Amino acid sequence: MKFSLLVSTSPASSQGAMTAYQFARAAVSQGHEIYRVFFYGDGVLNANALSTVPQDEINLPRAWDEFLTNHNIESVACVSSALIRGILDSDESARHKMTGVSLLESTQIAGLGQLVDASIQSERLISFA
Amino acid sequence: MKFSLLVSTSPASSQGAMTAYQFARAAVSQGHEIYRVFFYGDGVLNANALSTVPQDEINLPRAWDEFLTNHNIESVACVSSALIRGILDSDESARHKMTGVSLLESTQIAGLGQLVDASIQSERLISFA
Amino acid sequence: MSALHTISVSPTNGLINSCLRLVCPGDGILFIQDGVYHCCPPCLLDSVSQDNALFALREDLLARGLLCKISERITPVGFGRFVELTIDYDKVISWS
Amino acid sequence: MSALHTISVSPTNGLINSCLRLVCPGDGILFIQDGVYHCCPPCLLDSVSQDNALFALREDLLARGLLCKISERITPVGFGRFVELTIDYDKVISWS
Amino acid sequence: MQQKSLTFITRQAPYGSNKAKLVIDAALAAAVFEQQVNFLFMDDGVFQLVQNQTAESISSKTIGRALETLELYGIEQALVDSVSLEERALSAEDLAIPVKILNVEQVRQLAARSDVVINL
Amino acid sequence: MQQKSLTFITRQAPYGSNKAKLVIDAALAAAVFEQQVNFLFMDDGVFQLVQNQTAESISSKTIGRALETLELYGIEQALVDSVSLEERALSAEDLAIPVKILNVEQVRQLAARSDVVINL
Repeated sequence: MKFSLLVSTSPASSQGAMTAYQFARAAVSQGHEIYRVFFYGDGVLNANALSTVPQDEINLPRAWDEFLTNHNIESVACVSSALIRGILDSDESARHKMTGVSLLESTQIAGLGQLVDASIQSERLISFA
Repeated sequence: MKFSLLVSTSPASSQGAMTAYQFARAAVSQGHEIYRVFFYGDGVLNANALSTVPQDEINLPRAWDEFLTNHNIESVACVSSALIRGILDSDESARHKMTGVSLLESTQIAGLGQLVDASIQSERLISFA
Repeated sequence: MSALHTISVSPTNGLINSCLRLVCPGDGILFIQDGVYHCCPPCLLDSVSQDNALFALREDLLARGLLCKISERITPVGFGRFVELTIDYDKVISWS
Repeated sequence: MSALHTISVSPTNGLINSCLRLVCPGDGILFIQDGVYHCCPPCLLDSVSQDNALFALREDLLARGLLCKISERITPVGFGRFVELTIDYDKVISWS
Repeated sequence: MQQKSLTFITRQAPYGSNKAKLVIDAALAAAVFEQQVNFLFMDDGVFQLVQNQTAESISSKTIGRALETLELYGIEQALVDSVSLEERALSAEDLAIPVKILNVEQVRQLAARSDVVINL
Repeated sequence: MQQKSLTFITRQAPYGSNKAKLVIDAALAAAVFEQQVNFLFMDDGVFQLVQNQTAESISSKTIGRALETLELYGIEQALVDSVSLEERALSAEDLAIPVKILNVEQVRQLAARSDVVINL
């Protein structure tokens, strides 16, 4: 089965992001395909490269990064959600003359068309809000 | 009257941060003192230097930065809230080997003792959640 | 000591029932943000004692198209009066 | 087409009433996150037709100390079965 | 491009959170990509439709303008859950844009026949 | 240092959001700085007190451990709103730590006599 995930909650503030991550792992371990993970609204903070947590806690952005890379899963952070939350790749950082790059390497910045495409191309779109 | 403000919502996701900013301006324009603005939880995103918004919208972190600087008001981002949300000053960024500095210059990173101190030293603590 | 209670979420949350358990005679209630939806029908605010003054932030009423629809018990206030209210009462308790 | 509805907030929000307006015969409901508080007394779930299967995420029940307290109508499921449920039904509608 | 029926449910009041804006933006994107889009106002989402809003007072954008673009982008009808309106003592005359009010059975059918339902 | 009476109200369930953790952390800080701290569980906050929680299943930390530290830091009593317990069919025997249950009038008096009330 071909899944896409819509993740719209912050890993620091609500459980939805962790549930999405646990769901994604379970789907992949059953041999299903994840076509795309779309981070929207506060969900773009899941792709925040600058996040650090105490040693005895899970760094969810790092966990996503490793998972998405290892399984070659495409992930997208909505551009307007990302910019207002300071989630920038090197291009955006340079364009806005900013002091940092804050997007994880496994994730690209793109528009809402990627969410629509995911809805169409996938057999199931699962939303975690 | 001596006020302190506790701000615990993200400027991108809820109105509470804007209400806090409008309240702070009104208090100062009446000649009151603001002893400290304490950013907590998602509120630390009010001190996010990397945030950008469309030209016809208000960049609330920039507005805070200008307001706090112009009126010489102390503001503090809670350290644990800031680190998990990737809000780093240059010290923290270097310590964690990160690719960016994301804290506005008007705000310092410190512990919850600064909230307790604000509660004690101020005549009114106003919370915007 | 008296308190000003601010309510910033809509009636759908049922939060006002919790707030009212802490409201003392003489306390005030100020509706802000989505809390201003408490100020119109079908919300009656009958369960709030006449002893408690009720305010709503004018900016939030305007934004939501409610300024002409609010109950007579509600006094609209701007940010300046908001600041004054936080001084008139001994402390502020926020509900969100 | 059938749907699996996921509910992720506590009964205090009253969200389930809105969800139930969209639930069709044969749909399933899965309680996750704070939604699992729907699975214990005093929530009765009497308003949910016997025609709708009810599930709750075991991990969330365990976390909250509810696994031994849930109503007999609820089937606890792990993440593996969560994935299968999203396939068993034609689509997933999330409520939060 | 393949076409699916996508139903967007908007359930939050307009300015207290950014959720209302997120749902509109996603629905507009779906319309741009020529999907069959339904847009349903439910619960506090019906507050988005109230007349005479002027969000400049809170340094925000009045949501009505975004809602008016729904039609421009080919989303023919704004659909409203009748129960949510009644619970808030609102009727069609109180609303800023023309809408189609759906009774409980119509709302249920809308959900049942949609390929994808996005409810943020 | 000056001393004030600070009352913290915790009204959210433990793991769905991080609000419960924010309130505990702030209360502990106040206790460390030797303020007179009251800690009141209300609404869904009483769910934090339920026995036998094991949040490792959702990669989180069981909140009971943090609550137990309240006493260590000199916050003598966990206070619980009786109405919130009754609404959720919970009683003192269901709870993981000893608490003092306050009736409506006691809750009202607690708020009235506090210098500062922090309710996140």
